[in-house]
Amino acid sequence: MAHAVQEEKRLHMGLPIPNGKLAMWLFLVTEIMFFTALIGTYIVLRNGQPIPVHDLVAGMDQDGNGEIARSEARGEIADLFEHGDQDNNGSLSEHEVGQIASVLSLPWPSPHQVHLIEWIGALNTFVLICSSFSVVLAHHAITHGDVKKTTIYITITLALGAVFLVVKAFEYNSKFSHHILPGYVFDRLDGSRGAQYLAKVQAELTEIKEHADHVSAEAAADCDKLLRELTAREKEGLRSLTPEELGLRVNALLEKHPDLHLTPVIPWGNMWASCYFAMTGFHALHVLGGLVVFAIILLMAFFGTLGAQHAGLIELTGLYWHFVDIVWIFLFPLLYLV
Amino acid sequence: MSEEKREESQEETKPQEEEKAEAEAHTEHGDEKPVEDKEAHASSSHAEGHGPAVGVYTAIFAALSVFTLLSFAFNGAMQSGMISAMTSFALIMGVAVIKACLVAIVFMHLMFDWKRVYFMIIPAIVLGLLILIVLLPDIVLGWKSVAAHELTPP
Amino acid sequence: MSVHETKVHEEHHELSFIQKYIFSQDHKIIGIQFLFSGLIFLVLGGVLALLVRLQLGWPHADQGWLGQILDWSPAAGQRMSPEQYNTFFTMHATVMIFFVIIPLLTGAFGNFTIPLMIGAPDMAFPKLNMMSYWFMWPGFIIMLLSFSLGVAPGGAAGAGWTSYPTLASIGMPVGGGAESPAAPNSGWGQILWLLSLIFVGVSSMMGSVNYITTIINMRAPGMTLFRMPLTVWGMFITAILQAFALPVLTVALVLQTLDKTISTTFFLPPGVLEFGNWTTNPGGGQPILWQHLFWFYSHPAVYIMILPAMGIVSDVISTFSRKPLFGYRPMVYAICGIAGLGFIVWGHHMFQSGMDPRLGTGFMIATIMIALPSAVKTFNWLGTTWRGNLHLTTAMLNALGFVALFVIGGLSGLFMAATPVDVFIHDTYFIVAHIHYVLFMSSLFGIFAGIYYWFPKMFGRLMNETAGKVHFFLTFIFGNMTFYPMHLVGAAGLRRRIFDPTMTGFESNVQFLNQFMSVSAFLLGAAQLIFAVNFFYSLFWGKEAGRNPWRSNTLEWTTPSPPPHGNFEVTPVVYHGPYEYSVPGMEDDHVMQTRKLEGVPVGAGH
Amino acid sequence: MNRLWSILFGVVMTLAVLAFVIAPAMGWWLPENIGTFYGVDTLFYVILATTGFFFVLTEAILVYNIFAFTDRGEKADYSHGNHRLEMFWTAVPGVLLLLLAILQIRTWEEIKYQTRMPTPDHVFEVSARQFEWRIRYPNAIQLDRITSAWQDKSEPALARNWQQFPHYDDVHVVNEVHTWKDANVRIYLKSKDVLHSFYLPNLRLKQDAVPGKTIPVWFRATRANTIYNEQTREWVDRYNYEKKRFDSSLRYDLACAELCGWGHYKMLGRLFVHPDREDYLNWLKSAQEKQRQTQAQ
Repeated sequence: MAHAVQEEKRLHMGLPIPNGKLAMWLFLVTEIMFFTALIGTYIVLRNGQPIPVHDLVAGMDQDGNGEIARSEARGEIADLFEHGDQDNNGSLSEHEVGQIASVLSLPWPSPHQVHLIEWIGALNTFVLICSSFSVVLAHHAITHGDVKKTTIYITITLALGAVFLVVKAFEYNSKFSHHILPGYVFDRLDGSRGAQYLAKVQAELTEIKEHADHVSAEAAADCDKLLRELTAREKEGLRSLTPEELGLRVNALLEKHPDLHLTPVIPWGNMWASCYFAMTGFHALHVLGGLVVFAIILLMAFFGTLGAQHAGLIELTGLYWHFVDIVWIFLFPLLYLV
Repeated sequence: MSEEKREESQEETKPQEEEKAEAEAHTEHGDEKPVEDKEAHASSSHAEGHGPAVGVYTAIFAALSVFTLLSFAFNGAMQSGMISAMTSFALIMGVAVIKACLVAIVFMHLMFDWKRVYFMIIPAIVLGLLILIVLLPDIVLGWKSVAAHELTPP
Repeated sequence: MSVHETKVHEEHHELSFIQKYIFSQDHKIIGIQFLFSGLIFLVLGGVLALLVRLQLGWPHADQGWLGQILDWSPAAGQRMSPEQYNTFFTMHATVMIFFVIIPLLTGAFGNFTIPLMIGAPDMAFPKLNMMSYWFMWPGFIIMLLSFSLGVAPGGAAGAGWTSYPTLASIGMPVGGGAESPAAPNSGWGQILWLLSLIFVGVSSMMGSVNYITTIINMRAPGMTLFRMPLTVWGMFITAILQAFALPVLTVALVLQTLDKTISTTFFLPPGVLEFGNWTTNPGGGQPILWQHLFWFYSHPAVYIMILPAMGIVSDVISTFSRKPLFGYRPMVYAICGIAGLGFIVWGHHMFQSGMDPRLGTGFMIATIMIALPSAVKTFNWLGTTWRGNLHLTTAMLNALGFVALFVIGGLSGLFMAATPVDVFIHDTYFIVAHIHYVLFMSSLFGIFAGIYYWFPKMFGRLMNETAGKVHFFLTFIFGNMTFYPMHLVGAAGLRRRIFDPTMTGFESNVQFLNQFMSVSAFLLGAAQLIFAVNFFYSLFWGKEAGRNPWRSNTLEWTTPSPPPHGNFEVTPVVYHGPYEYSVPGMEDDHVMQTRKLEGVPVGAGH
Repeated sequence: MNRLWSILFGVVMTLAVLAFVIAPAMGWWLPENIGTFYGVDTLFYVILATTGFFFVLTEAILVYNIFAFTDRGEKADYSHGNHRLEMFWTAVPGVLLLLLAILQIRTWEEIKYQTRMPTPDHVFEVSARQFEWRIRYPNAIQLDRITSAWQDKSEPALARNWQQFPHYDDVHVVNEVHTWKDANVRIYLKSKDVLHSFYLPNLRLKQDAVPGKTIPVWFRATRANTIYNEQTREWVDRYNYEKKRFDSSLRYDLACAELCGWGHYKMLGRLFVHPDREDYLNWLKSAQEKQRQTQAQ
């Protein structure tokens, strides 16, 4: 890492600290600023979201082309929340409506809504803590000249880092499969977005109907019912489901059967997905970078060139790795818990 | 090639002289002492030689694990309504700060290197907080006040 | 490690041409590489500026042959289109700031002078140094590519160098291509602009980590912090500014890139935006957030573009006044003060942006106070020339030009800093005048001073003094003729970044001045040819310089010109500060830093 | 003679001062101020005087130094500085700058603080888009309701409601800002697409319009320039009531000051200041009539 010219024994001014370590700390300082800006962006954007439930319903565009339509919709939804939708044959119980309403009225998606599972985050935290521990042990070993032990600890670190990334990959995959991606999340259903949502859910319900064997019988029945309601109404000339109503129904369905591949309505979901992928993505890139360095060290060990003279290298790599760990220590609670 | 050699040979013959010159140069302006690289190595390997034993590392590791569980537990308590969201937020972030400090102080050897790198870390933390504080009125509070109007029922 | 490194050292003497001059790890070569690429882009930036001036001076004229060359439609009278005009001023600013001033000041002079002036054989990390230069090139190439219509169909970025969302950041929804509904040239052009700046940012970050490490840890024996020349101080503080501020810009650039490519919504406000028949998806972000992140870097960047020049000028003035720098320590504290305050004043770019006005008050007070260290520096420069023995070489003239014009730039800054006055002059030509007095008239005169001063050390030959003085004379006069009237048109309310300045009553009043400034700008551009000729002529046929043509004190002048690889034959030992000129009782009027003074009480700042 | 270089510096700097002296006479100067933000002008002149003094001082010393100390033929004075002098020229500008900063605060608050804005007599919404200003006026009855409900500077729910939800009989006008003399105007400034900046040079007013945000802006115009033209049956600006004739300098432009795309330069409007409320309401009525006719078609 540190290809310093001036490693000869020579008088010079400055701090009693090798150039490499000084530069590594400087690099970490720039990284602190980088992640501060990133996490700061997340914090302010998240806390800046003002919009409770009626905005999902009523939209918040201010040109107000349809004041009347809006207040009508608002009234309907208020009814829905207060009494349940009577002509829905009770598919949405009052309790459920209350629950969904309370979730929707959060100014930010709850982890639950965006399929984040707290214990997986905690597991990943633990994995990174373990890897921090093993890398510090590797450094300890190499300062005592124990190359073999060092190799073992570095291997463990590499493996733990890989585990972290694999877990992350599974998490990302679940986001992909539920379309919780920036630009894909339906977080408001006014205007053309509502029509898009209706079409999309209809297609998804049809898909589930065609492959009913992939889901539980109960879920298939619920989906079928919703699909029939959606299509029957059009034919029978009844008032069709508004996108907002459909959104609530789909969310309720997902509440019941989390494995269904339906597109939920997530207020502020786009913003959430943007922040989530930017922060965890950059963190994962840093993890990947660390793994590359560990792999290089292992290659050196493999070819027998690793020795006590590389204590500095391992210390610097360790510093970087601990920093990556610290970033995750903050990301975990910010994304999964609070 | 020749220059290199010359430099080296002069280096070899000069050190004593230089050191003396050094010392003199510094009696006039003793605000900073020159450092020999040997010393630099010695002092940084100081961390390694007499650094924390494996036991200390293990203890910190255990503490980190416990703290992770703790923040998990606070979250659970919040969800079951035992503590308010604000309290749990404060507790969880407090735990995160403690964890980060433990990692930085022990694993990153700040307990030895702090006096050599503090001048970089403190400004970074101050500036980081500064961004947040300045953004708050503008983006968080600013929005909320506008939103309050928008949310007033007609 | 040490054994290995010594080997590398020796190998250097059998390097091939490519290793020696192209992928060089020698800080001096890298500095010269930065110098050349900076000067090349200076030409590009200058041409863009002249195109902008052409349009502003004669907005309705047929551009004739120029229009034919640039393929402007004959139907429109062979005039540039408003989109092209936007591209030109955007690219002018981007090129000048990111590819000219910053690389010249920190890249060229930083690389060349830091190790030489602190008595180090090279930078702390030569490979990193090389990478920092070669990381500029993807940036250069991407930016140049964006001019090609084949790559960026809408043309290069045209949303201003500040790239404010939502004009710059709006992209089509997923799968809609890269075209932007907000502005034709904020499609691919803008994406390339963002990528290019990310590369330049990474390059600067590498450079600054290297500079800080080198300055902290590689000083020669006896070179205490308060014996460093002010050039090194300027570079040191600049590097610190970069290290702390650049990551924030990088985040902003990355977030905007994501906004444009994968439909994230960091800078897209809640509520639907309408562009003709097309509407955006709802967002949840904040356009003003970009401005905060952007200016958190870009305000310190203003100091990044002036502090090194201040350092260079301090050295040059002290040398050619044959007099110790007046108030060395206050000068250093002033630099630190500027840097410290520089981090808490970014909001003054946002007084009218819809930012909370209460923040405006706080930012205003900090901003006005930052004039104080600048004033202290000016007074100290005057104090240095006071009762000196001035030698008006070209370098000195440029340095004095810097002082004279920095005063104008500094004082006009107060108008913008004052929030109520800013309400009127914000986004007018007054600010354009201010930035050009600080960045063109000051930084560029600082750069010229540095080039004339270190040219002999870089290439072993002196530049022609007569040609240099003619160049200075013309640049000084035409520069002022170009930029000074901008204060007046700004006071009259002329908006910046407009394609046609004759559309409103208050603006068409000053059209005469617009033409006057345009003519002056062309003359100013032409005067630079003298510099180019002088530069290349002296490179090959200039007078041999010898080690210390200016009889300066600092360490770089103890080495041969140009210095060999490894810089110093013997590690220098430093006995006193860099500005011991005209020491009483000594025959010579300069005392090299490596020379011990017997029986004479000397000391910087005492 | 190297010291002759001082002439170059001296002449250029003298011309620089002269430029500011002759500029007002040539009309290259602040446009006429017809608003109540006199503070902007006053502070401009205060800063101009302060900076002018320091400009002359420093440049004069510089020119003198170049003239007097070039190639002196004797050794320079050996001095590393003067502690007391440093203290002096740090403290004095420091205090001056601080005073200058404090001087600004009141005017800034007057212009921008929402809590300091006076109770309005006139309310309308400006919605910027590429590349025009769309202005929505409440009709006479609404205006009356909104302004009479406005007490003690606190914004009534009625006004908030009106700015959020357009009323069916609002009057929509493009690029024409109408107000009357001495009316306190409250504008709700919005943007539908990108950043714009609402810039009225004659009122010393500038405020960015930010998409997704509603920003309150206020001003009061103190000079009327609009009259009803009997022949064309239109209201026209540039009328000088004191001299009873048309005067092109009474054209008050509204411009966009923040880059908003290719048409930024032509995103312009006009400010029409009617002599009194009655005249304004007449205009409003005629505009409403015109709007009804076009809607009917």
